[in-house]
Amino acid sequence: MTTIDLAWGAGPSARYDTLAARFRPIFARIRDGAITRDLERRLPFDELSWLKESGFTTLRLPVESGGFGASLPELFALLIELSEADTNVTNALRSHFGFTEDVLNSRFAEQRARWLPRIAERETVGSGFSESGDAKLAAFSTALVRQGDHWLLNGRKYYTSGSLFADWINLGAVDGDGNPVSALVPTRAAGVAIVDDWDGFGQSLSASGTATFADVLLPDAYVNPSPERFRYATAFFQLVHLATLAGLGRAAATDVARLVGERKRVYSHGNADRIADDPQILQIVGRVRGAAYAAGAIALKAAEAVQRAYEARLAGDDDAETAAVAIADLEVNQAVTVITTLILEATTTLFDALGASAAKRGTGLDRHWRNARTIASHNPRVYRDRIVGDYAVNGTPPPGQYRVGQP
Amino acid sequence: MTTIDLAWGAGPSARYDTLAARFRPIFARIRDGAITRDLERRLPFDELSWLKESGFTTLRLPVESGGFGASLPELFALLIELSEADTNVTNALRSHFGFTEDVLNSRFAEQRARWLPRIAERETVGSGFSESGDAKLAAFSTALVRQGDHWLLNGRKYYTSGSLFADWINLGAVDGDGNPVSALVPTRAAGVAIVDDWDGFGQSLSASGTATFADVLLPDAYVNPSPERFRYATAFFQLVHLATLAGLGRAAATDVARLVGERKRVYSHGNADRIADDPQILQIVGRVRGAAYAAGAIALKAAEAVQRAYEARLAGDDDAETAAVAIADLEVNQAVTVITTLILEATTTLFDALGASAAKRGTGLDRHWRNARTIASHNPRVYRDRIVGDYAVNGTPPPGQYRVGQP
Amino acid sequence: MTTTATPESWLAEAARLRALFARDAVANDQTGGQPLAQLRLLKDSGLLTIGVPVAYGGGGAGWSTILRVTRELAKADGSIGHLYGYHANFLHNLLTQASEDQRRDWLTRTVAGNWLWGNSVNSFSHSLFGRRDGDGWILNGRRPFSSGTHVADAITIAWEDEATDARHFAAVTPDRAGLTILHDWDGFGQRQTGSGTVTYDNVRIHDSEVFANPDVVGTPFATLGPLHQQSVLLNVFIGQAIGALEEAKDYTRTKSRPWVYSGHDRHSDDPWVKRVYGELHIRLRGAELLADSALEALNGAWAKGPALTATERGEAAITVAAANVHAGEVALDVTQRIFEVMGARSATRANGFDRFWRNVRTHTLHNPAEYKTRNVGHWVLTGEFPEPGTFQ
Amino acid sequence: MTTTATPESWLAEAARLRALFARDAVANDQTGGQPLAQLRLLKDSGLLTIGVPVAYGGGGAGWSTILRVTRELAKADGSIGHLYGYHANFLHNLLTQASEDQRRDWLTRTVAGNWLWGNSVNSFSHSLFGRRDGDGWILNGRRPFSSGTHVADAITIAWEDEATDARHFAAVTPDRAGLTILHDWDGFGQRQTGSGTVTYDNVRIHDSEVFANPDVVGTPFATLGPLHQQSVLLNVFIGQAIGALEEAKDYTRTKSRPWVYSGHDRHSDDPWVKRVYGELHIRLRGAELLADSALEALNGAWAKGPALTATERGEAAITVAAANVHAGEVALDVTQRIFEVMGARSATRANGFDRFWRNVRTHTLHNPAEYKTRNVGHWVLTGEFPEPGTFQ
Repeated sequence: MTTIDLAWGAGPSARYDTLAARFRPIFARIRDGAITRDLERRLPFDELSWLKESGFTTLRLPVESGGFGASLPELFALLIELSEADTNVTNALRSHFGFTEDVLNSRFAEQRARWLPRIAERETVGSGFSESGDAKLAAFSTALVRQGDHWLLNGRKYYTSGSLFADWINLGAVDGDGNPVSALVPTRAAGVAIVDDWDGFGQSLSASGTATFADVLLPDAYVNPSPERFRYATAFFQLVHLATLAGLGRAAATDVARLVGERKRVYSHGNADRIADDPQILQIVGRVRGAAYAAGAIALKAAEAVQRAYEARLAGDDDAETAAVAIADLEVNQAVTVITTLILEATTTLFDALGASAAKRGTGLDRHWRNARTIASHNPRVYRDRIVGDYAVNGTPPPGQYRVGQP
Repeated sequence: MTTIDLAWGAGPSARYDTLAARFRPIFARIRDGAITRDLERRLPFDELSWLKESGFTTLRLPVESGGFGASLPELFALLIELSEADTNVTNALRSHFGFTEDVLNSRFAEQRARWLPRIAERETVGSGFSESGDAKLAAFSTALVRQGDHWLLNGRKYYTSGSLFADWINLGAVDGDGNPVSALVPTRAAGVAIVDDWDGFGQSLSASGTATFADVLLPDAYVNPSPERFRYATAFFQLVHLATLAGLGRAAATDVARLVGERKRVYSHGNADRIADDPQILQIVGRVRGAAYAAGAIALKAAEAVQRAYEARLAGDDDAETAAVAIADLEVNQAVTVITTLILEATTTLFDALGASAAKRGTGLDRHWRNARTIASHNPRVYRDRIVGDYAVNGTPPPGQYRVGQP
Repeated sequence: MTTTATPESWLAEAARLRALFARDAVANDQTGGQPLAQLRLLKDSGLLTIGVPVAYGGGGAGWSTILRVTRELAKADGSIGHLYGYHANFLHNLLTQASEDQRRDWLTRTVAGNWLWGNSVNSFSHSLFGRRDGDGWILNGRRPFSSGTHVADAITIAWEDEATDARHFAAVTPDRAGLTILHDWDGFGQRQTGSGTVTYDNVRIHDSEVFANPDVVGTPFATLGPLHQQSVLLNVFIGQAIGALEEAKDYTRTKSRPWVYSGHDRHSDDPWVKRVYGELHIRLRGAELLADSALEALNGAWAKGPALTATERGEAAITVAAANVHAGEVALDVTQRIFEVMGARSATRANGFDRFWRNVRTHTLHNPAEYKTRNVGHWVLTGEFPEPGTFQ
Repeated sequence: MTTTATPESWLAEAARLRALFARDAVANDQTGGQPLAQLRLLKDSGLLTIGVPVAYGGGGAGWSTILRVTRELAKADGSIGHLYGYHANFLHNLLTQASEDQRRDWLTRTVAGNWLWGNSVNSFSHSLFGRRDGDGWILNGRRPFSSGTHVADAITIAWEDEATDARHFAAVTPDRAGLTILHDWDGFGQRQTGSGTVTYDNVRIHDSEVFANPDVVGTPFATLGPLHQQSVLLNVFIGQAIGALEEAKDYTRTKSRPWVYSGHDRHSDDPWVKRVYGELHIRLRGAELLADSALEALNGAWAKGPALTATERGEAAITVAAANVHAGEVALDVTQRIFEVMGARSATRANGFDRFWRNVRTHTLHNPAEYKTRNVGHWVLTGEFPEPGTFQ
């Protein structure tokens, strides 16, 4: 079934369904185990390996580099579908896709030449920018210091999303002079230890644990030529969250529709003989579905703006790129409140169409809210609105672009 | 300024801005007078004539028929922009664009041959299907009876949106045998009288008044060969309302941002020296803007589904057409609640960013809510959700398609 | 004058007036201007003087009763509720701010003349200044949002000292030389409140006319005025919301047509229509109870007199602010959502149901809910009360 | 046992317990099962018997006091609030449905043993049937959602007559032969309520054990049980919401970090954070007042005794339904939105703040708010009260 058949709307390109067809059987398998994994707190190692094998992690690479040449709208549409199966998996790949953008955007030919093949060979990258949770702009205490012809890494990183599944950690640090520097660290290098101590009540299987680095030796080749990240990074990383919420909304809508259809118990004071015919119940189901539909439409519209920022980079006009990045940031920020509110409400109100047995852990229905709430907490609405308002009233561009560690 | 520059997102096609550039100066002129027209209750005759002259009413006609070959997403994107200028004008053209779809979809070559040139010559069509307001499925009391080689029309129609501006009224009636029949009636024919008695507190300038027909003579050529309308009519007419709301939201967002920027009075207990720097105020502005952005994105996504229904018709596969029409209906229905709720809230909460003088009639700010509320009342949310829920739970297709007078 | 001077009789009288005012509310909303017929009925009812203490010949009604009357009148007509409530706000200010002589003078004349009071004190405009001149002041400038001045028998005015920016209050009758009421209010709601501009061209005020009550200067008691004013607003919001829901209910029961696919012959049998009415009633009920709690808080603070402490004043301020914010929010929600359950044909000017939203939306702008909400949150987080001042 | 038997002392005792229960609430949510330590404290406090009439050795507390205790306990721990409230619901049912002999028997034993009652009466499952056998019944089948049976000293049970489908109630102790408590409750919220399955394998009930109170059969008074049960739920909702807001407030003040661009050193100085706390407080306050009004409505209806009219019962039912719906809605809103103002690091299992939403969401499912809202709207539109029955 395509997204068109399911009334979720068309994908972002004519070839989208052909591209998606390759991955949908995997998404379906991932979805089958989602409730059990959540209940048993089992990390999706197998699921990530299926995706790697399928080439999913190479989506954005040009065909000539061994990828699929997916546009950003195509990528985000696929992330919506993946999130419908399991939002944890999307989160685990967020940094990988971000690093891929770093490489695709890099001005340094040797950087592209070094990493595009590794990505093409299905190697993946986890995150290593957070040291203290919310305070993303804090100076790094992790040190990457030159020592002879190598570098020596020491420090600790939290919320290293996806790192347990990944071959590399893309990490921010300070060099011997206190300047920012970033590097790729092999997760299996001596001195690297990653523990799954991420304790979120949602997104608990995204392997966002703590990584410690004790005298890890890195060659020059692993150190990035610039600590700058791709310029639409803020918009990109936020949009991954929004796509995740949109997919989660579709899963919630599908679940509630199925469960209402399966309900047998009839309330003596209901409005119809069958619950599945009760207009009040159907209205709730419709509202949840409408929320999911809207979230997808908005996220994909914002994805077009991010694509324009990428294309502006390729075109090489710096002013146009600056403008396109700002607009991408604004469009994504404009999308945050509506999508977040819709999905948080949908994952709460869907229960109003169901009975007491919907509270059994085995149904896994609360995970939608827990996941949505956790994602939303990492992307707070009110501040996005303020940024948009400041632009609308004062013309102030969105803050904090291009800074290391920003997302 | 394009919609991209304004952070409303890209239009639906690569050529969209080129197409829109022709009409945007007219939209700007229409917008300039919108508050005054609303206050003085002055019908937009001039404004409609500017649009006719520009060819706006021929948008959907193929280039070879004298139009612009606009796709439905292009049409709806332009209707959003027009609605940002004045929602009344959009409403006045709703029936015209609907009739254009009738002609484009017609299986009867002579029908296409007869009306495409008239539309190309900038003739326009108003609505004549409602007889009793809400009860759209009531049997028509308007009679169109064969008399010799002519037809004789007698009856009365309410809510004839746009008819005062139009050359024709597209009207439903019953023939001598009580069967449904529809015809085009020249607004200037003897026996036709149209009064602007539409008394809505919003959309008051859409010329949705009462038309009476007393022994109006019509030739065969004005009677439609079938009373059936184009099959995606329900979705299409609803989507015009949604596009109108989306445009209205943009206007509201732009107004509130401008007025906050102009505010001089400072509250002693505000959060900043200037109101335009107060984060609480900026958050409200941002939220309004996010609502408008989301509404546009959702409406344009649903427009793609309507386009697919149209293309399925052209392709001639009846089953595929039936499926595409149902999906279009569902996607539009899924969009109704979110868009309506967002815009009703935005047009109410925008005032929280402003002071007491925002209540002066001269600012025209209340018209956004009055217009939105009136449109929303013609397109009630709860029933759309029920239709969607019935599909999601039971697989029930949307009801009441293709019936005369349905929209 | 009412003969049986009890809160119940006054409320019954207000209910009687409400029914009368409902007849012309739609027409009056459309014309704007002065509600002269309604004002005559209001005067005849005796309700204008119930708030004057018995010692000055009035009814001695408590604030909660006066504000319930305000709420009742506002159910039919937001402008009348507003005029009545602000009339009472004058009483409140006079009783707290004026000397005993001033109180006696104005209140006995108010009762004798059965006066309606307006005000010209808008605190934001900073556009009316006085300079000292002998044993008085010369005022020049203008005041916008001078509610009720278009029909008032007497007016509270306020100006800033051009030298010190200190604020002073006095009362005058509208025939005071140099004072001109422009009748220029043209809001999209509250259309008969006459909240227009008053201009002052060398208006002379004698020192004896300037309100001065040495007993309460600097006390928390002297800062109860804004709480009373906020209470007027919130009761107008609640009254309008109740009125809107009742008119909508009648319309739905008698005029709405069922949705074509609803499967019901009557619109009011549709479970979703019931559901919406249930939800609106429930929310409104919660807001009403919060409004009632604010009435008690205001009465309680007033009863303490000049002994009122800053903490007691602060607690009352939080309760009033909470009730005010909630009443405004719920009233906007109710006055907007009624259309959802009345159907397309309800949205006409002739029905005039939109006046409820327009009135509430206009009136809530006199009352920045955002900052009030923030103040409540500041108290939640810190235990600190808002600094007494305009709107808080 | 408490020595000073007043509502104030009971509420003070509940507040003391609340503080103790808060310490383990997160851990108990994670483990589920039986709150044995808390149950011991609850028994020691004497609060289990305050609802028993003085004549039977109890405290004679009114329903509003018992439900306020429920609310207080629920602030810390939704499961304990639930268990306590349903324990009181047993008292309510016994006092209305049972004969004087049955009341005396069970209530004196309850006081003597300081018992906690559970129930196995779920009315929807239609899965436990009794057949006549001599001077009694033989029960076979099962009951899901048998709250409190995992820790109860005695249990109210209900079955349908397999011949007539008539419903009968009785009380038993858990050692009754053939009765098995499966301990299989695994909800995502209210994790220690033990709302699992009880199976019945030829359980014998003597006719003398079947509740029968000829004085009230067929009266509106006999149908107050659902209103009490709905009141238990709504006070658990309100209690959980208050507890969530207070825990969130403490977290925001002590642990939250400011948004990077907020311009403030402390998160709690951010006007938007204040604004959200203000809004949540205001909404919760309205819901609390509505909940209080429902307590009064229930007390008032109860005070009428068997003389209670159908109209009086109906009016109480509408008030309770309104309070219940609103409490659930506001509690879901508060327990969800607190995260908005606590920040990303608050969303961990160790903090356990999500238990509030999970508890409220679980508990509101026992209580279809949609139909209750519809019932209120039906009354708004028609003046007709809901037919007495489960949930209404």
